[in-house]
Amino acid sequence: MAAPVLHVSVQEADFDVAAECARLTEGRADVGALVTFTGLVRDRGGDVPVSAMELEHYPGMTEKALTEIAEQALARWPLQGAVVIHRYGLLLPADRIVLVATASPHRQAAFESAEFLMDWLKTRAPFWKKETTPDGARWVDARESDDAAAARWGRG
Amino acid sequence: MAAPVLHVSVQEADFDVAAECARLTEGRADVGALVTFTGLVRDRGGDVPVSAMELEHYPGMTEKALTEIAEQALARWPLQGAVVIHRYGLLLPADRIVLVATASPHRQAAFESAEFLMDWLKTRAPFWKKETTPDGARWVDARESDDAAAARWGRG
Amino acid sequence: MRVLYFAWLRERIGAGREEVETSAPTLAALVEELRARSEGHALAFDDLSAVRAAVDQEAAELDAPLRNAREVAFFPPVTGG
Amino acid sequence: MRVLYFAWLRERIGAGREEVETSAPTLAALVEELRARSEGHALAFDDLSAVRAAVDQEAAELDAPLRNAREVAFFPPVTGG
Repeated sequence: MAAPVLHVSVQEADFDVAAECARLTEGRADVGALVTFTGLVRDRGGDVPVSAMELEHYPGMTEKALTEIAEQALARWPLQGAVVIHRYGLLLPADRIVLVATASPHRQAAFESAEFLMDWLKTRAPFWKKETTPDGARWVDARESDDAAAARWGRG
Repeated sequence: MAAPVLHVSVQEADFDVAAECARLTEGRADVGALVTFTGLVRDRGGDVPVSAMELEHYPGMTEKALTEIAEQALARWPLQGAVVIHRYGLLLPADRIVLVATASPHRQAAFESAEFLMDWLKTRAPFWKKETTPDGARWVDARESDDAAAARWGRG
Repeated sequence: MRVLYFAWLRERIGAGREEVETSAPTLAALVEELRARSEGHALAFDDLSAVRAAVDQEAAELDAPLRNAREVAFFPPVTGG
Repeated sequence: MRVLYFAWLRERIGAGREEVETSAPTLAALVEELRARSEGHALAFDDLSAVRAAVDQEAAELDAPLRNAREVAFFPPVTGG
């Protein structure tokens, strides 16, 4: 198997899911399973309407953290490639926030590694969300369920 | 929550993953998580080169089976929609075979239901694959691992 | 009754579809009648552990009753996805 | 040493970045020095259970040694994805 494709990006611009998938499958015929996860801005946070979301990150550390997370996935599963893209800046409801895509000969590895990437990204990548609500802006609290989800993969 | 989107198709033609995702997200801002699984024709079956794949199905029963499988997913997870598309006919290596896409407010439901759809589809949808190899054409054997994967979701 | 065959059952029998007059009470009894039709039929139903069935487009076990079924199908374990 | 603040720590302190002369041996000791800088700093570090840190862009516990760190960052638990 050729060296796996690894593409990580932290960007303000939107991304094109189809183009990112093509990175993993184009010019080869050995991929059997391609999984994507796209995270989107929701127009509610719990019961509160959300009109905008500001995503702050830690330039420098963010790229390193996402690359480490992607390399962990490539080390743990037989993947032909992984893409991790995370946006920052001002986003509106229905905007895309994050993309994870994984390619493998078999579906279980593609599914598991995509879930792993999202779980680790949620707990290890230095991003912070601030929601605009009718009562003003508020920082989103971290969720214990995200820590629990990440813990099932063990330590890296 | 509005009635969930349910789109099932059995077709010879290729599908457009981005357009199918748009079915689940367009015109709304309450989707937080969108998962897709794309199955592709591989150029090998085990150690044997595969130059083509013929997909036979059971017209009439196939559509019913896929619809039942999708309805099970909608009943078991809080989904805003699910898409299941399966091709038949003559396919070549790297061609898309199957698409499953699920949308939910939360990522766990989107991931789990997409895995469920694939596991059930693999064991319940009436499709049969015939591979063309250097030694001629051969029917692909069902895999016990697919039965085991489907069994973890219980009976429907 | 319409009987359908798929994949290698279709190839062994040499047809994807036939009309059958039967009063077989179960799928298993129907299989016994079909076996006698030709060498191809006998070969197709040689190993029943590799045969699955549907009655009126719903998956069914071989001991399932046939009642007033209009369409029965026989095929190998599915391999889609 | 460069000290960075993110999210509500940045807002409470009123700056995302400052240069700090310190010989603090650990992150916890550095936090004590920073607390004394202003009311904003004291408020930002009021509840350390809500504060996470990185040393030279690697996640670190508050009892981690600082050694020759060039960049330390403080921030709330992350909420990306």
